[in-house]
Amino acid sequence: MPETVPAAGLAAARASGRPRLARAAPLAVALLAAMALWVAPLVLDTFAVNVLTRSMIYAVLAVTVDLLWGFAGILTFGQAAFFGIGAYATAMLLSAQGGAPHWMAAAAALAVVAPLLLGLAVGWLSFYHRSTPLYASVISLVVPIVVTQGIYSGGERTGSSSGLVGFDVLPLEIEGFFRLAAILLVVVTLAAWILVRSDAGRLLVALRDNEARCAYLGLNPRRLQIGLTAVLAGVAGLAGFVFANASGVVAPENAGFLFGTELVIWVALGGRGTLVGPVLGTIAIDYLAANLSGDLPFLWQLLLGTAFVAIIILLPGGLAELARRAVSVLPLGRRAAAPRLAARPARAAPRNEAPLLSVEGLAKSYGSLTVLESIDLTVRAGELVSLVGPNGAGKTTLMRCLSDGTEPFRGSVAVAGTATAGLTPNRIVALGVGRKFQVASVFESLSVAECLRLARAAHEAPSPLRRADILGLPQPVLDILRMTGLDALMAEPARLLSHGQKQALELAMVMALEPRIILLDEPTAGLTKAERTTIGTVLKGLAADLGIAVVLVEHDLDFVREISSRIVVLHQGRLVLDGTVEEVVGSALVRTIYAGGAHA
Amino acid sequence: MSTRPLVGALAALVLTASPVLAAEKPIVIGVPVGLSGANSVVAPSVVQAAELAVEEINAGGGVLGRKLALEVADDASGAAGAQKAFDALIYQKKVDVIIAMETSAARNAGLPAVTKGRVPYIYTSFYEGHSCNKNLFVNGWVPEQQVPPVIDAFAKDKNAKTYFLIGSDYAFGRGMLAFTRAYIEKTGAKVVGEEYLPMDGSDWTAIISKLKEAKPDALVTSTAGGAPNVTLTKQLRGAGVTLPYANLAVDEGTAKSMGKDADGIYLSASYVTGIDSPQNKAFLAAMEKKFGAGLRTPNDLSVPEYEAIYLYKAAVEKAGSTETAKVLAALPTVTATGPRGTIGMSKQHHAPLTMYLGQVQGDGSVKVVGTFKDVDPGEQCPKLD
Amino acid sequence: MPETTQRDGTGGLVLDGVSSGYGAVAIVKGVSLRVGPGEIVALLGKNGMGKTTLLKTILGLVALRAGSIAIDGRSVAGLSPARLVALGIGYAPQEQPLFQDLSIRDNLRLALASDRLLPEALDRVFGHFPFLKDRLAQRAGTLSGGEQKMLILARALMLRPRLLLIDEISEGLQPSVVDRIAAALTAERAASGTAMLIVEQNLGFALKVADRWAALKLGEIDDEGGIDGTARERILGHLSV
Amino acid sequence: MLLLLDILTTAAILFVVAIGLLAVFGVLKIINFAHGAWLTIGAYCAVVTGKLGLNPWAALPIAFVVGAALGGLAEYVIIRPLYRRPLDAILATWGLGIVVGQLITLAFGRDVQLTPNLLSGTVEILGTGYSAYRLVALVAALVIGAVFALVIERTRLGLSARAVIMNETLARSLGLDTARVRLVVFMIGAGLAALAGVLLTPLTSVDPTMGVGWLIGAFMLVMVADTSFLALAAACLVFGAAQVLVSTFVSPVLGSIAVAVLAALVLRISPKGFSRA
Repeated sequence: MPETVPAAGLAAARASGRPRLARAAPLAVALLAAMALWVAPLVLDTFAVNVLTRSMIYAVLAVTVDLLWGFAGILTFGQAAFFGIGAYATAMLLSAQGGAPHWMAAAAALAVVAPLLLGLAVGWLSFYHRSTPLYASVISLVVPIVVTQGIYSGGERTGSSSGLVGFDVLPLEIEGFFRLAAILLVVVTLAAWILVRSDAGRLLVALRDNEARCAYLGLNPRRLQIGLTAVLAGVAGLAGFVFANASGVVAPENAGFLFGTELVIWVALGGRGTLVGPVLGTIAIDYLAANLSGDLPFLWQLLLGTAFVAIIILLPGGLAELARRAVSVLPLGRRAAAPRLAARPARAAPRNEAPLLSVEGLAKSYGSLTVLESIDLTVRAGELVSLVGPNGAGKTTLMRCLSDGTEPFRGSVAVAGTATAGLTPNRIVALGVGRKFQVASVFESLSVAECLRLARAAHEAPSPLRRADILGLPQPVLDILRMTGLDALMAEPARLLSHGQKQALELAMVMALEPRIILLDEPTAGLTKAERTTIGTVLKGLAADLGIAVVLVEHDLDFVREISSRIVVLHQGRLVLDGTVEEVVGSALVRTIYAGGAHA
Repeated sequence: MSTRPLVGALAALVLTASPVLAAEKPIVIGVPVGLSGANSVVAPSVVQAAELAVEEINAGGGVLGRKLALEVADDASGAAGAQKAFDALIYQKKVDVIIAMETSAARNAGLPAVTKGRVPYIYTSFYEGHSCNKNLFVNGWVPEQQVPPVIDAFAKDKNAKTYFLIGSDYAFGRGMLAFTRAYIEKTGAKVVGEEYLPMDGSDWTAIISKLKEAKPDALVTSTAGGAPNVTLTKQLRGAGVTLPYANLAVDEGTAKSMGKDADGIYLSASYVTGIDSPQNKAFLAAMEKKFGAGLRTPNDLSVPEYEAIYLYKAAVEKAGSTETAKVLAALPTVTATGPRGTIGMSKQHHAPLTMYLGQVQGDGSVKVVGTFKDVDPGEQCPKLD
Repeated sequence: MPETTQRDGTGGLVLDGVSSGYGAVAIVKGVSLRVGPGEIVALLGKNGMGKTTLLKTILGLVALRAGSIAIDGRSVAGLSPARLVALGIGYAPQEQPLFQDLSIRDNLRLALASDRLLPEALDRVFGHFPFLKDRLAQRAGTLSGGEQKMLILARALMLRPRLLLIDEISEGLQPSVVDRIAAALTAERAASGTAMLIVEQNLGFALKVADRWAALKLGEIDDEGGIDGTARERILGHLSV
Repeated sequence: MLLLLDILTTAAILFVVAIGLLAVFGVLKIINFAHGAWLTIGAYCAVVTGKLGLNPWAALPIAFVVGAALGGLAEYVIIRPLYRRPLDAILATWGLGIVVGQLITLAFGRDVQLTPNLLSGTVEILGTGYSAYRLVALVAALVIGAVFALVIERTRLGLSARAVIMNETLARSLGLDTARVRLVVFMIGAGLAALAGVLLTPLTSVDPTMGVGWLIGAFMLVMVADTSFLALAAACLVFGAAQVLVSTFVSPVLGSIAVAVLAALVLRISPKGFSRA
């Protein structure tokens, strides 16, 4: 049974009133939207029904672009290609086989599976350890170009430039297709909405904010990004299936790069990262285009282009941002309540005397510049080892080599007997290593509670459907939160925390991983005296009570002296001293190094 | 769904109850064209031709006592734009007929709307052929009509035995050259190379080098209209290619924008401005008079638009109504006489046409070097007859 | 001699309550400090105490959050680094201080706004560091650690600054090189009356060149004084483990 | 031999088209998706030059000046605010490209424009006539490359630009006005794009959308070259060769997407220097 922590009682009490209502809100809105759209064909004229049918299908794509770009930070031009593949798969299969129900079902399945598989391949190509967001965008540019070329070269099968027409479609009237598109849009938007509001959905934002932190929380950013790309490719394909049926024709431009950029433009104008903005933006712009572009074809493009540039520069949040600003004047923007904190029983860490971390002959150089040379170091459970040394001694580089096995280095690093060479950070985290960075690395857009929940994601998979109202954390984490006062700030966005609070939050996140070793890079930099004392107490407690091995890089030698069980001195890439606090403090060598005289 | 019968009933009521009012309501012709995008170069000339036809017919008393009215819409030269344009014309402007020159993609994209909305559609562009729909009629040429005059002329005048074919990789390019190859091989000559570049490709280097290596007797190209055509021709001339050269995609206007690069190119068309007939001269004079300095040179895409409106007039008059079923029944049986001669869409919804073999002159004008009477479009849509 | 050499409290560099930092982090907190014309002040303190940030704040690389900065009586808060350098501030940074792939000559050239003054300025710095003369075409990255430090200083001296900001120039150097650098600084001061603020952890070097010292701890001036008999022990207290 | 010439001249044309983009990317670390629009602007400068009856070659300096001036305006209004948002800069410059394209359309119409001939005819090489203009393009690439290298290596501006590329913080702390360097480099990049537009006129049709087709290829080349001018030359040779060889021996259709696909794969295997964006 999770035990409720008294300190969290206040937040819990504040939270209890709203959540049920809040959780029902998306469903209610969706239901209303669905009902409104169901009766809409009765009042709209045929032209509007027809145009809006397509606009709504495009809006489905806008939702997928928004999830990728607005939430996960992956600027993509490639959704058009997946859409096109879905539409062509449908059209080609139905052209060849006719529209019997089982072939229709097969077409729908194919329209999802084919883009999904391509999405996997594209994801694999786009995301790898140390890939950049720009590279993913580059790939997303190439995909539609290649797909379109494939369609042009497909001859009779794809209809080349003329597209395919005259295949059997679902036996629906214009109004029926309108409703089908409406249902698809409502369902996809609702699902996206539920996802982004759920605990798992915060992962997307976390990926955008700080991919490295995700990896150092033991999550595999690459797998998440590939998975997201593939699933949303499938959704785009499904939209393609509906499009092919509703319009009865597919053309190469449906899969093209220009359409891909148009989607991005719609999402940007509507307001990225808001879901509703892109949906309404897409429908509004596409509908307007249908009405206006015939009368002023070039002017329309000119206006759209100008508006797009202006929005990107002046209003990156799009029109939704404007709306939000207007609404925020009203007292509506209440922040979501924070979950109740609960203690999770800590995993019993077997204490033994075998070294948790052993480094042998570690050396690293950048070109001809040697940064680290023949470092030997052993750290056992319960030890608190401080790495000191002047700037440029190689301390941070050493930390990096310890926590990322893909760093090119010579020598060996083993965590609890497992060599880490070649392992990506998330796999080293799985071995029980937690790393805290020099500059507090948290998820700026997320709340404190959300940051902590993601830190637990490797232990307890977050729900993709809902927000849990209990946040279970190991006792040491709760202690850190209480000591630093973060427990009263659970609903606060991390970006609003003070520097010291961010440092504490990051430490709490690292501890939530239940690591056996923690690596801390200057945990006290920029903290106040009181904050330093708190962090020092916490660290000492972790080492003494829980047997966690702590390795920290630190400049504040007072602090080091106070908390360390051992001090290791690095100078010009070499380990020059490894001893007790007394030995190091009394060392003449260290005195010279710090007074600037020593030479390697 | 439940509203349509009601609207239909109301419409019927209005029609029967007030015949006078109905008679005054104009017959609306929808013209979806590429005002923007690739076709925007020719679109204005198409619209002008349509405007002249409507003006002339209205001046002569209209059709069945009703005036004609035009509704022009931009199809952005592509499928997505065409869907919007057709929807707007059929459902919003309630047009009685669609008469337009469009890209193949736009035509195909419009067909479902035409079928669902039950309006006749006269397609006035030349194209790669074999587009069949009971609502669709075509009065432009197809490969079967355009290609033989050129190949026959090359075989006869240039003694060409080997050919090299270059095209843009799209339906028209591939369709034209597939037929060309078959026709060449049927005449006993040989195709020594057939190469394609994507529609938006701009570097023909490798293909031109292959062409020079193959040393054919003649060259036939069929690119996308406008830009790719100009690009290819510029690069061909730059590389010093002086073979007998037939360009299946060039029109007089494009030839002009190529400057002296176009000199000597052969083209085959159902219309060139130089046709020596009273109808053509009257047409050109009327265009000149109506549009003056703003006149876009009439061409093989705009003249069929002009004639198609007369064909529609004839069909409506024969059917005695604008009702779609009756008009569709009448369309294959009527003819109209225009700048290209007397034309009817009597063969599987397509039209036998008189084709002209032209050669571009140094000043950009086209000289007619051969005339081929009533060339048959061949088997386009056997199921429709 | 520079125009404003009165030691009446308005010349040189005057910091009053200077605060700055990055993002949410305050690094420098209310520092007041004066470096008179022709004066050399050593700023000491352990790593992470805000010394470098203070220099960057003076140079406009880090935004001033509170307080004022005046040079020769003129407030320079909010000026861009380009303007400040044009006013005669030379800077010898500690982190990534050289364009490793550029030649020595190009590194030196970049200190001047125009090549017109290059020959004269080169001659001047060759006076301090003659070894540079024959190696102008060499890539800066190929110099030894000590030579690189001398190049950094030479570059800062190129525009004959009236105020020189130097960040840990003696770090990791052999005593002989430290001496050469110290000699260059004092010679420049004697020749041009340059005011200098030198950030240091090398006590011997600081004592040798500076007139006064100040110790920075957690972004605040913790202690300051003149170079006298007690200086050594007091400073060591701020530097050691 | 013919093949070799094709490869060299193709690489030369790619180089001419991409060099302006590289300059901007190197110094501003921003990808200018309006590059294609500036090619178009340059080509229309040639059109106007022709209409004014000037010597066709006069279009080169005119285009450079017009392109640079408009580039300066664009940098000031659009690029500068987005300097710290590189992905948004891609989008904004793409939008700018749309706007420029539409403005050109409104001014000149959508038609293909007739441009004066810079040079026609062929040169006899090993028994076959080879396009004289392609050889001119090769020379132009060499000249532009040489001038570019000279500016980069020998001038004050080049030194400043290199300093900003290598270490912008240090450049700033030495008193370099980095904002001005960025502005000037963007103007030069835009000017070079316009210049390339003129040089393309004998090879391609001149119409409002002509630049788009060249953009992606140039973009991919610059991605591969990162910020190095020599790497760009090498990339143009390698991918130009790939394009010609695939077009010649496999299919021109595949050849036309060879640059984009191969560049993407190369980047996947070796993303060297790519991280800076």
